[in-house]
Amino acid sequence: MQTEGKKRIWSEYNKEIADDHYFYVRSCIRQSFFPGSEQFFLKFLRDDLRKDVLENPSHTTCTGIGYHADVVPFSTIMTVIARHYALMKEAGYKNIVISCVTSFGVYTEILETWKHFPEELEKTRDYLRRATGREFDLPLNMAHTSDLIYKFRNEIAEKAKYLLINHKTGKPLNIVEHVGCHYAKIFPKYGVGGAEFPNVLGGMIEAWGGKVIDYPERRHCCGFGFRQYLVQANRGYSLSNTVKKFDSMKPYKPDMVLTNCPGCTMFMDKWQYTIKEMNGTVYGDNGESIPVLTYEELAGLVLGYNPWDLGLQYHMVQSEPLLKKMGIHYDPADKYRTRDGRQMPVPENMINV
Amino acid sequence: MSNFGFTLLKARRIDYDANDRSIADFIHDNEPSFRWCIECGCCSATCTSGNYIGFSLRELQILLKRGENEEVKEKIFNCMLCGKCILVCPRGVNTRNVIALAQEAFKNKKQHAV
Amino acid sequence: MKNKVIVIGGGTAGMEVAGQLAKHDCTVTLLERSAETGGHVRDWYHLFPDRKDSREVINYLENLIRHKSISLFTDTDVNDIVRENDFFVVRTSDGKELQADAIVVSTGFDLFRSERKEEYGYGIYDNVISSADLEKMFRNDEIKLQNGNIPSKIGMVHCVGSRDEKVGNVYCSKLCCVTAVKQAIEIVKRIPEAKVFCFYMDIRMGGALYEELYKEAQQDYGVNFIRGKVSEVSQDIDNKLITKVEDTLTGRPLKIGLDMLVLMAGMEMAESGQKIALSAELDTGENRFFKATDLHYGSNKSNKNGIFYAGTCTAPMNITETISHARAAVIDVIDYLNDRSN
Amino acid sequence: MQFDPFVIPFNIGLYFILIYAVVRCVLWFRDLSRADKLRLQRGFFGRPFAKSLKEIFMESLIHRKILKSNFRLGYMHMSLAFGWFLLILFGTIEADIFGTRHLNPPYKAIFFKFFNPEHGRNGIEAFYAFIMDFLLAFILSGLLLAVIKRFSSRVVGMKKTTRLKTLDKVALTSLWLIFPSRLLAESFTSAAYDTGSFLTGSLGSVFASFLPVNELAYPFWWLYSISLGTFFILLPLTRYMHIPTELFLIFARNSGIRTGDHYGAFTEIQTYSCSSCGICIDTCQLNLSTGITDIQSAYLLKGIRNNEDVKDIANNCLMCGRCDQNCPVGIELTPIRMIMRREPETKSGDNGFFEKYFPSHVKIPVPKTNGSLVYGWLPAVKTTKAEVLYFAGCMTHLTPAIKKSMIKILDAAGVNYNFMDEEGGVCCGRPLMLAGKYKQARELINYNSKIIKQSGANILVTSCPICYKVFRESYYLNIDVYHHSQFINSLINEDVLRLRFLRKKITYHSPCELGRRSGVYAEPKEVLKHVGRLQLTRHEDENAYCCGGSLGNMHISYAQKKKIASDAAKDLTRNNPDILATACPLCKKTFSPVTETPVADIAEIVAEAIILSHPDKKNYSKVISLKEPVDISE
Repeated sequence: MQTEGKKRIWSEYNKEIADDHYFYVRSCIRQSFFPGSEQFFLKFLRDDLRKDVLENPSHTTCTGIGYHADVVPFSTIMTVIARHYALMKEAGYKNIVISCVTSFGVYTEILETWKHFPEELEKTRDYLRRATGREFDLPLNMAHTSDLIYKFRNEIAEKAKYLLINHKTGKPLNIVEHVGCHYAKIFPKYGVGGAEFPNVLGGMIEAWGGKVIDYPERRHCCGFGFRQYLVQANRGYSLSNTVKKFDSMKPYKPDMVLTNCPGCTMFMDKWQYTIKEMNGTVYGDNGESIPVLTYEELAGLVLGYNPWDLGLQYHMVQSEPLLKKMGIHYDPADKYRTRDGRQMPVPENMINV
Repeated sequence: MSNFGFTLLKARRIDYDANDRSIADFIHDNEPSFRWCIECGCCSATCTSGNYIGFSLRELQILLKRGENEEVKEKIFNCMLCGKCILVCPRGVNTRNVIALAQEAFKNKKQHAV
Repeated sequence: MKNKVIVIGGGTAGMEVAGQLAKHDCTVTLLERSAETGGHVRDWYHLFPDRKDSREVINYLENLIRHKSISLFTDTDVNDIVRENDFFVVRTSDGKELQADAIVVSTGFDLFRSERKEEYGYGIYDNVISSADLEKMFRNDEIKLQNGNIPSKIGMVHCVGSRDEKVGNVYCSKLCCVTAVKQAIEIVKRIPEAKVFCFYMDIRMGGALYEELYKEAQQDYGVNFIRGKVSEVSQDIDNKLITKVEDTLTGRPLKIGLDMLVLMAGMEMAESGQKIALSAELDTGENRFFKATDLHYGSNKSNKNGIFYAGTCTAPMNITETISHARAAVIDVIDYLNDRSN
Repeated sequence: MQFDPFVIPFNIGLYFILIYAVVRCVLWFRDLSRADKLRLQRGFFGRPFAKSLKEIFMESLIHRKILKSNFRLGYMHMSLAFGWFLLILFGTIEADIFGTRHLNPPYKAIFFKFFNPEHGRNGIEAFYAFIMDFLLAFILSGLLLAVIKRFSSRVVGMKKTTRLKTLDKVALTSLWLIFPSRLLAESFTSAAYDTGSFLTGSLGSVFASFLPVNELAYPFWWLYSISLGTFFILLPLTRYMHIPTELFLIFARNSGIRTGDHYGAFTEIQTYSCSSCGICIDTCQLNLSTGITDIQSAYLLKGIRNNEDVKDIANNCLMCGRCDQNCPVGIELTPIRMIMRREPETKSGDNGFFEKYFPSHVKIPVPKTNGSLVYGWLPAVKTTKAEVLYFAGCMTHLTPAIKKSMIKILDAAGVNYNFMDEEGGVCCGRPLMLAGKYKQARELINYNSKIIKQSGANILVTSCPICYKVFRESYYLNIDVYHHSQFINSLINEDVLRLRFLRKKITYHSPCELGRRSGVYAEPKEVLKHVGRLQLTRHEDENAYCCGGSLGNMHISYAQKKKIASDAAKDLTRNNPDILATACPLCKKTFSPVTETPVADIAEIVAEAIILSHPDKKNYSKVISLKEPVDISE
């Protein structure tokens, strides 16, 4: 592997990421399944980096899952996105930051559509005007939240309390980076490092001391696939793709998987449980499953946040093996305890405990 | 093992390195013209059996070359060995022998398995 | 007084034009950008379809331009071409101002930079090389992987940078197919136990003895042909190149681990030619190659009277065609000069 | 009683071989089918017996067929077989007349000179001795040829001679030693007693001038006896087994026993009747055109005898039947090969030394269709009624000119016919049979049979000789099967088809499956004589060359087929005909690319010559009776 070649490619995909004043749109899956991630992201940006981030509670889903499942028409989704731009305009913001990769893909697709087919933009303005009476402007800068963490990765590294290094052996952790398909595969120019050798997560991992694993099915889909998953009978397709991916990474003995797409996090996390239940296969070393973390969670760990505040206990694959390797101190008793000290019910069927 | 109402599907893709190409090798060792095929499909177009059933030597020979033997092992016996394909092959492949050897190889394999 | 002609580009076409013009009583100035004449042929080991050593062609061309009426300037780039009354002035990078009655542009082609097909990982994976790299290995007589081992499974990817909208080249470079077959044979000749796989979209064997070479590769060298364009390449833990392609003839995706992957780089209009096109306002076609006035009977003529084309600056060509095209250019130049003096 | 210990080896050998031959014959007889046993019994007491005796005399002793095809080779075989036979015959008479008493044991005749050294001095005795010397000289001249053939086969006019195994070599050496040792023994004895005729007497005198002939005679009598004994004992293990077996074969064949598709005693008898003379190698086009010399029938039979795996040999053959035609022993080589292509039930393997005398062979059953069907996916049969059914055949669909011509001919003759495979039919089954796949073939035969039966036709016409052969022989149908050349001939004879003369020189290539394999030679030629000037070639009828495109051979390459085809085409077009006519779509396809001469099927030529709108055209209405097809075994 010649890193020089990769650097050359990364230099060709230099994405401009705004420095401040972000209009933030949430992800359906991320806020539901990994709520700590978005919590951390907002807190980190506002409190640690002192950035201005606005979140308008009246913003909605982007309807991307419905769109990709063929139940939401394109004109509808364009209008929904236009409304978010309108909310941004009304608040006086010009830089949009999107938490979900599916949404990010939808936003880029629509922006490109409007660029190549201006009549669609005009139509959408008309739809939005008629539906809500709102007007909107195109954003000045559009970024995925992982772009922001990538942008501030060195700041995080400077403040790091823990590095992605096995504190016992001193060796860097083997980390699989999985970039969501819709992040850059549709329009490589919108992704940090392009589509073939993206650097958005790899950059974080390397900045925080870890080692990126380049395995054969690195580019493969996590298995979500929208309609393959939504119909129960078709879930085998989704699962089989995940199996292919994990089979391919297994020989490298990864210590964790880092993803930037909430859907990928969910599927790579939960399907590991499903596969184990179905045929007993586990993909990590020592008979353990591989923890799958969002970049916010990982950044939080590196900065020394309490893993339970980051919501790691809400994953299917538990992160204790990773925490031990990184040498992070945690209190198992706190795991399912609320802020005010109440004991929450403990889930059954957790893996890696 | 748990049942979630769906199953793990076998990958459709051809795993070239994992596949067993011994049958193709056997055919080639005994009939060198097996390699000359350029997949024009003339044999399949003229085929007497292919007139009635989805029998395509073009397809079967390439599946053998890829080691996808399972797909071939039954279909290959649909041939009537009439020999029209030999006459139309632009590359002079001895198609009848290819089929006969493939049939022989599958039979031998079955016998060894038993 | 002898007519003066400037030939821009000292590759096969330029050398042939210069040599033939000198024979026809012209004073020729041959300008070459690099330190040596010979162009791409110099980087090639054997030529298809007869596996002739490229040095024979170079020797022929070098003998041809060893002529008292030819002055050769190497390391000389052309900055611009200006028409002044009846003659042309060519200004070069080293500040020369050369006058000529006619100009032949033979700036040739650039080999497609394989790193532009990112998904193949040229320059990233250790053992993804280009067809030109392989020719060098042949010349040095060592086909080796980066770790020094001898490869035993080698893939040849056809149409890298050709017939591909995604890199902006919709045309067929037409020589890569036969080059791939020639190289595949050469590999098996040197490494008899090697298995070679050609991944192709179409096999285009239009030249004399090309098809015969194709059959020879199948018959005598056991070269495998898989119809499908390689979609992506990745590396596994043992440094094998995991290559994904659809085997379109079985209608199934195929995965194969290879030791080495050779990218059959296509031909593109030379950057130096594009520069000249801009400065001299020469027309270029959709494929960025120089656009001749007529495809059938004016393939050497440019939109500027007195400026002519020779060789692969107009379209992909093999050596035979390049030399023929160059000779045809000479006739057009002589016609032009005669008409002018009458 | 005259006796000497040296006769013991001879006696052991002789009685061994006599008993062995009887036992073997009994075993073979036991293995014959009931019907064949009956045939043999009937044959033994009937005319076939006399016929067999004549054939044995003509073929086994005189070697008439070999003499006809190759005089020198024939002479070699004749001198050894007939000469030896006469020597024994005259020797026995000699011993009977001139010996001490009548009805002597055989050794007395064989070693007569030893026991009667004084014999032959004068008068009738001297004349008799002269005959005996003459016979010995006759044999020795043949032996000399045999020795030369072994080292240089060209001398006897053969391109190839068969290769030998070790036991054969030992037997051959003992055979070679028999007559020279007799010559020397007799010469020495003659010299000692001053007897002997022109050969033994003269040679004896010469030896006596410088050798102690008295002492030398006795060892050579020993050598003579040992040679004979060894030869007899080894005989069952060698190709010389053909000598006694052939007698049995001739009786069996003349009694009407045929190979069929059954592997049994008769096949085995034929296998052992082969003398490995090598004529099949010399007639084989694989040898002549492509230099393949290890798969011919002699090797096939040798392989069967040695219980070797002969699958590759059996399959590498054009099945043209040229060797059958030329085999001097008349072995049904191609039918045997057809059987050997089928799956054997038991595996071949090595027999031990003693097992070799009574070898166990592989069993090759006649396959039956039972259980699951291979072609069960074929659609249900649908046919329309017609008087005549026309079946073009798979190959004919690749030569649309033949198909079109046949339609034109049938229409012009007003035949009420149904085109059975107009939309492409099911293969006739013969290609599968040729590949040894009888069971699968039977399925296709059953399928096509249903169609034919349902059509209610009385006549089946086919354009393809491959189909013709299988329709006629392997379909159990109550229907007349014609090749189109036969049918056209009958149409012409019935005057329902009027043709004009094309004024073209035509040579006719007789397709193997139609000619040699089915015995149809005359009709195609008669048809051609109606429309053009038929030129004869150097290889007519049963000597015709194969085009090389045969479906019988799956092993040879396209290039080899092409070589055979172009050699055959060259021979056929020697006289520069205007048309090279054939009667088989496969032959046409095979010849077309290799010759400048236009190649056409008989049907095409006839179609071109048709005079349409014949004023008083009789519509073809009744079923034409053709003469019985020729019995191909003759």
